[in-house]
Amino acid sequence: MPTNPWLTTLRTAGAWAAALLLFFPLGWLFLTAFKTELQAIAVPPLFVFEPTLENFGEVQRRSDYLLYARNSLITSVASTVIGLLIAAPAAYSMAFFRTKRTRDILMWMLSTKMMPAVGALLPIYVLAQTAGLLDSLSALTLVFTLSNLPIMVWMLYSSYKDIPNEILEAARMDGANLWAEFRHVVLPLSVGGLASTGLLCLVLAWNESFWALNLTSAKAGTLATLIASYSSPEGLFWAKLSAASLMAIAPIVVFGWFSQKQLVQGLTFGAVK
Amino acid sequence: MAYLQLKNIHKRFDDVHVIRGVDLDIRQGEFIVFVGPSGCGKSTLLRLIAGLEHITSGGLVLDGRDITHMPSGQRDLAMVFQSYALYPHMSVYDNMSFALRLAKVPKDEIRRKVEHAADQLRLTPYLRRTPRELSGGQRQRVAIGRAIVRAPKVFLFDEPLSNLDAALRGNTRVEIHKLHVALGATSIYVTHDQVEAMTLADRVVVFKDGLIEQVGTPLELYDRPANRFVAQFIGMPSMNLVAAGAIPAFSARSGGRLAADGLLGVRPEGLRVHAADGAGEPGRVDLIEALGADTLIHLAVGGVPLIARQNERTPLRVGDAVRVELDPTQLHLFDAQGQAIAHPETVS
Amino acid sequence: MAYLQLKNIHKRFDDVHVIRGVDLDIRQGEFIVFVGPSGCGKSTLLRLIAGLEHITSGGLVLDGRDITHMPSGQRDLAMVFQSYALYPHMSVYDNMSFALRLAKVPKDEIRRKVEHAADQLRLTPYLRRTPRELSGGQRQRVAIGRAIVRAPKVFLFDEPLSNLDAALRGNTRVEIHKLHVALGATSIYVTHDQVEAMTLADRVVVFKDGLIEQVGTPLELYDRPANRFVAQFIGMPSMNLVAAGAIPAFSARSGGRLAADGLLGVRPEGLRVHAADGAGEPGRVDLIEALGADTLIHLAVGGVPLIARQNERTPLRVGDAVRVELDPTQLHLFDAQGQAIAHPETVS
Amino acid sequence: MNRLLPRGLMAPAVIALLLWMLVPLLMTLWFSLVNYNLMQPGQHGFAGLANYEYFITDPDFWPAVANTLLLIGSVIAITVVLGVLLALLVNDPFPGRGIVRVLLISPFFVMPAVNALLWKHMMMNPIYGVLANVWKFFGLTPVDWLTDVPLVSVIVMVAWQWLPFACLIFITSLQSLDREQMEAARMDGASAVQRFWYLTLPHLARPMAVVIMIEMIFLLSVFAEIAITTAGGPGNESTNLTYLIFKQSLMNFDVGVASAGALFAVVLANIVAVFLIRIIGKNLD
Amino acid sequence: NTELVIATVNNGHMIEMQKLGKHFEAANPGVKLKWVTLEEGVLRQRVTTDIATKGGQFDIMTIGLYEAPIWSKKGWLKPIATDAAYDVDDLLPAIRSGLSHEGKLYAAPFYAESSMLMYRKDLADKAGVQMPEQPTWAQVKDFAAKAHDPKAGVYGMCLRGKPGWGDNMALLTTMVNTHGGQWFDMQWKPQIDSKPWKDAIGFYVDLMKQYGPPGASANSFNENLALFNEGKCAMWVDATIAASFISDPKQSKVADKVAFAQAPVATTPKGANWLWSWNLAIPASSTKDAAAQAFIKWATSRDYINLVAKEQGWAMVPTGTRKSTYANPEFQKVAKFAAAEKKAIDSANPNDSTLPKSPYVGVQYAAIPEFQAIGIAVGQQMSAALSGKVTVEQALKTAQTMAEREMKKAGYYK
Ligand SMILES: Nc1ncnc2c1ncn2[C@@H]1O[C@H](COP(=O)(O)OP(=O)(O)OP(=O)(O)O)[C@@H](O)[C@H]1O
Ligand SMILES: Nc1ncnc2c1ncn2[C@@H]1O[C@H](COP(=O)(O)OP(=O)(O)OP(=O)(O)O)[C@@H](O)[C@H]1O
Ligand SMILES: [Mg+2]
Ligand SMILES: [Mg+2]
Repeated sequence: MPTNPWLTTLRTAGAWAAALLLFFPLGWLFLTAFKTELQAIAVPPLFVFEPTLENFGEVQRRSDYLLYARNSLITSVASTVIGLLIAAPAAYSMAFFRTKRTRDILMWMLSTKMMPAVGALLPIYVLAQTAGLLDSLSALTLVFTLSNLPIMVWMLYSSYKDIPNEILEAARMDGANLWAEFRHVVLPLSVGGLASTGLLCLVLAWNESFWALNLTSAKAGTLATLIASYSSPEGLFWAKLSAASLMAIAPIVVFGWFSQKQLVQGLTFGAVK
Repeated sequence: MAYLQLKNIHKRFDDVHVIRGVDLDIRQGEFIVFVGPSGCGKSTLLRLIAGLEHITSGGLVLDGRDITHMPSGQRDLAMVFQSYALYPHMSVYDNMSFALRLAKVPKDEIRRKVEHAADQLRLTPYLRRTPRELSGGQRQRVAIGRAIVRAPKVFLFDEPLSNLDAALRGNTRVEIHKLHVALGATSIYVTHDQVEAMTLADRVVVFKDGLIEQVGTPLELYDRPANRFVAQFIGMPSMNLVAAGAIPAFSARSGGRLAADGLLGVRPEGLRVHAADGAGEPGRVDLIEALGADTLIHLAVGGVPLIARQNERTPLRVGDAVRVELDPTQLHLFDAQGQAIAHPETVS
Repeated sequence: MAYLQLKNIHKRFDDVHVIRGVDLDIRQGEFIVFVGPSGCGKSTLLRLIAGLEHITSGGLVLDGRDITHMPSGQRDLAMVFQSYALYPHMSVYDNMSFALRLAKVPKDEIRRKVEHAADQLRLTPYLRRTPRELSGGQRQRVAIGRAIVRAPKVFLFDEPLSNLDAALRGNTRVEIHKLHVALGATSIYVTHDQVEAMTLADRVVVFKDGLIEQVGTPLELYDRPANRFVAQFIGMPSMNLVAAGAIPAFSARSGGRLAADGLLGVRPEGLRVHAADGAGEPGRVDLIEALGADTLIHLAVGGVPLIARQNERTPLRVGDAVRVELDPTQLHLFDAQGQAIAHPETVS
Repeated sequence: MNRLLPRGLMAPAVIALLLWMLVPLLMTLWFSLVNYNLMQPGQHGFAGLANYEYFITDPDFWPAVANTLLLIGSVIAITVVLGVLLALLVNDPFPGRGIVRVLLISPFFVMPAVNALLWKHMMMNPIYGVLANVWKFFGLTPVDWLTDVPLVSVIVMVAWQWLPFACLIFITSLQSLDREQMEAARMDGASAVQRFWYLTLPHLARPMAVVIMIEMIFLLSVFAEIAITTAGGPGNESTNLTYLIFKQSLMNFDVGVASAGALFAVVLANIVAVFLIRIIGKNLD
Repeated sequence: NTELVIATVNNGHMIEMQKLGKHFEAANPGVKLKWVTLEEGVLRQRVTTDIATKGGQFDIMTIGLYEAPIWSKKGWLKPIATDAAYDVDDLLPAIRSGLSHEGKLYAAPFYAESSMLMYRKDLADKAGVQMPEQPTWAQVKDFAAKAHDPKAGVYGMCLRGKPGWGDNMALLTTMVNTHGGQWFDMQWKPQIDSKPWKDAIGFYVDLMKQYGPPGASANSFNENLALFNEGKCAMWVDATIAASFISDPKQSKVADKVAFAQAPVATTPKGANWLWSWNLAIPASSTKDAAAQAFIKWATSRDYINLVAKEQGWAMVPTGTRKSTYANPEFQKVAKFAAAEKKAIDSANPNDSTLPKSPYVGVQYAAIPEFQAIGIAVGQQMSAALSGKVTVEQALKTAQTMAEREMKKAGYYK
């Protein structure tokens, strides 16, 4: 397409400006994490300063970062994997054995996400307590799985819809049973959808804070709960908070950067073809 | 004896009656072509045979076994889909060997069979590629190869060439023909394409609205169409049909056997076009299509549009007045219901 | 005088030289068809004319105006795309009127023009539908309709029929022809299809590798191909080409004008096949394709594969020994470089 | 094909979600009908509809409903409009497009709590916040964001987080925009703006529906951003339904009233859902 | 092997305790400490949910002076078994009585605080103001007017504005108290629309609008601390604990320029300064009573204070709990706010903090379960008034209605 070079330059500048603007708060968080508390609240704000690692040291001294990180990792990965295991067959069934109710079921599943978590806290808390699952990774994993399940089913459903029916029929004629059909045809063909679904759910689980705060105490806390102990009501804490926040989000942000291509390709929710 | 038997097959989708009672006996090694207008149920019937849809009523017998309710994987049929339906994530080799692997055929044997088929189809250099790295024609051959390696009892083809461009289509058609001759496998082939039907088929089945109109060899259908529908459906350009009396001079050639409400049919090559001072009925040239080897002349004779075909170039121009003569040995006659009552004698 | 002039047009994509100097004069009202093998630059040239790509060097003059650097919206051309490129969310009416609405044509006039075009194309019942509710042939007509209403100076078609099935293609081709006759609009038409090229074109331009090989009327190209490439490219099945000396009896018919490293060409209808005890060279039947009105006989003569075409049925069977005779009035001769040195005399 | 099979495959997900929804729902229903304050255990008298009455007559109730809708509406509007513009901006290749894309989507990976703390302390603080200093740099009086325009502040934070999501989906969708359609429009004489208006926008209608739906689900339960920054205030200016329920249940420890509120939210959500099914349901096939 | 799960607030003193926990572990082999450190609001919500549902997630909870009497009355806490070595009598009496129920101690104070006035000596000198030991609010306003200089980045008065019963309402209640007001009369009728409230809140809003920093309605302890440390406040009335931060040169730009006075008074000195303590308690459901008792005694003992002093210096010890701390000369030497703090704490009496007689316990709160809801609701109205969204009258009227609604619902009257 013929384009005006001026326009291209303008567009490039605009895109970079927008990106930097949107990224600025995060970048600022990054800078603040390396300041002292006094520098953090300096007026006017400091862009150039002598970076210190003291805040990170303090975070590590105060709380067992690795424990929280491990819990975050376990719960988000486990909930994603389990979720995919439950969601994949359901999505498969909806995509390839359509009935009149398929659409209603899908919408119903989504609507289960609309109940405010706060409203369900007490029932879930009491249930978890009865089951002896308070402060356990399993309870947290279960809750993450269930709350992400509707999104997973929906995304997988739409990625399965992209697989031409004829390919499945060909496999059936080749003598494939249900498992072989799923294993050898559906699964490899929906890898992209599976990956982006997994990525999104990983991010959502990693960033979940309400359940993580309320269902855990000493053992199963995730990085989201770590943050809750850094906005101190007494004393200056901006730099320490930034350091803790940075440590809490760094893994998932970096992971997100690397997987953004995958996300761009997969995050279509069946709307874009 | 029939190898594959279709016994009074019916298919309904909810309230639509798509296949309305089809009986057909297919002999072993036969190449059967299904033709018919779009939506007449060709694909549906093929899918019923394949076991991809439930048969509403009726029966299917293959090689003496009743397969009416057997899952398609066990029927021992192979299908070549219009879109090829290759497994996009597998190499050509894996595509071709998939069914054998599922059937737990020993590795050596798989290799032998696949390589043999690849050889036959000139696919050997591409065995490691995935379908997206192949051209349309090559993909098409892989789809056929996938069917061949299984050595199924019957091959099913659903418009396998319709996604290819004209030139490739011609070549692949010839290849399919040669392959059929080489393998001698029973085949059912659905197509829209006249030339494919004429050149590939041992017998052609003409469908209309979920019912069989006529079954016969290509030239039987060409020369002795059972009714008006088949007459117009087979042959390109279509047979000219003239209502009795519309061109009295033509009707007169029927030897009095044409009813007053009957139809007279003549293929384009049965018409001769002469200059305005020649013999025949006066007419006018509407359009000339010179194809090189032959020429199609679109005419209007007494208001009736006709197409004549001749093997020479024509000096005529659009709008020229001409005379059109009928070859009396090429006449088809139909009654008021469209059933054929007479055909020309033809060398065959 | 030329209405649309292409002056030494070049196009490079980065380092690929796709169009390598094309000169062409098109008269007003002419129907020009571009043919050539895939990737030879037909679409690119069309897009250059349309203004969808920048011309690397050279000039375009339309109706006396230099349009080389004019944005495509102002060139007053209309294009029919292979994929139709209809606006999926607009009704047929809105699709057809889009350009006029942009040009702020009064509502009444838009309505009149669209309804007139819809009438011509038999689209009136579908004006309220969106493209997805139409069949392939109807979409195709909408794409043409969208071009017609604008009454542009030149129509550009890029393989407009290639997404249609064979039968529909035949009909639509005739319609396009009639439309061209009715409107008399200058048109450039890209196609892969022989029949389209032969029947639609006033002149055919044959491309190869970004260069024009030959320009001429369809029958000129058929009868007097300038070189071996055009000879084989035009005509279906292709012209038989036999190296000098491969079948000595044939070479002998050239009257001594065939060089030792030249080629002898004969179209399938220039070969006569006789029973084994007739005249001509001995050969063997490889394949017979009976198309009803005519028959293609694939032969091997002294190891050289040939295709003969005849207008009668044949009693021959595959494998039969035959004799093949050459019609000496139908000979084409090419030199070692593939340039034509002699053509048959043909009535035209 | 066996008819039980599809149901069998669907069963685990359906049953799990059914339990996940029904058990808390029934318990919530029960709680909403009794007097239940965590600070007064053991006093579970039947309350009838008193809890509902109490929740709905809470002076914060209608403002909370209004704020909820306002929050959802404006965040969606902002993310959709800016998302489309940004997606258009990065759609064609330019130097550094990969990096720009990475920068653009980063906010999406940030935890809501960090998002709130970051904006509250480092961006919006009227004295040492970055924005205040930008204002001062231009000689303006710094805006006291969280006090003067609390809801707007929350909207900014939430929109900052969700903009990348919208952007991602639009980028994906633009890639599938048919090139020939664009060219046809160019030949029809459409300017860039006209092409955007008549072709690109309609093409984006479906992804927009998706963005709206997903965001609606998540925005309905925006919580951390409010709890951490404005605590719903000043007054009730930034209290949304979720925060109101939170106040009832976890700050007042009145489970009965909170349950009534939660059920009300479920009703509201389902009204929204029905509306959503209308606009997006047909896009699911 | 016993694991003690301790829920605690993320204050400096508690974080220090967390670090020093290894000493306890060393002295008590077989006991492991697990810390759950949370921000104040979240902590309160977590421990309340847990103790009310008998969740049993925590063996030791950090609770406030507000919760202690309510919870011990309900039997949710185990009494602290003190021994001679612990020396209960060393605890400051105001604190001890607040934590006891029927003569038994139900929570051990870890550190306590009152409120006082902190101001910039240099600015006072410049303005020629001599701050009395216990100024009146009118005097304070006077000084604020003189020191207020926004162009130079100095604001006359920093006060809490962020809504919350532990945030703005803590300060405002003391202001109301000293204006002669109260939360409830003896019939439990809310008094928020009474004259003392109008006087106090009107004064507060007026003062802050004229001489407060921008964004005051979102400020609480921390925000004000940051402002003060940056040198942006001439005065600040807040928790005594702040004194140690603002006089720490590592944190504060004005460490050497601060001075302290008692919280300002108006019509009565009663209830003019608050009393708060963070305490350790054992939920009734705990199964690890012995270890928990041992830990609490260790953490709130005199020895612990000495341990902190040894490790961090006397300036860093948790204060407000023991007479012995204030008696310590070393402490007196480093803590120039010590005297003021002790005086403030001693003068606060949760059982008698209002001019008219009140049915409730608590200086800056009323120790009844309904108070949280009321405090939050009223706090919101006050912040709205401060930000100018509503008038003081309107805010008080709405607050009164909401409080009545809550009390009615709780069944105090029909
Ligand atoms: N799954 C289905 N549900 C309902 N109707 C169907 C279904 N599949 C096919 N049909 C209908 O059955 C009829 C026959 O369809 P079929 O595909 O067999 O036609 P066809 O002869 O193959 O046509 P074409 O030449 O266009 O491929 C059509 O009217 C079609 O609409
Ligand atoms: N945008 C482009 N960038 C680089 N090369 C291009 C581009 N467009 C076309 N080409 C190259 O230019 C050559 C001519 O392409 P073009 O599409 O014009 O061929 P064509 O004759 O239309 O072929 P077909 O019959 O397959 O449509 C091809 O080799 C193609 O790869
Ligand atoms: Mg079909
Ligand atoms: Mg092309």
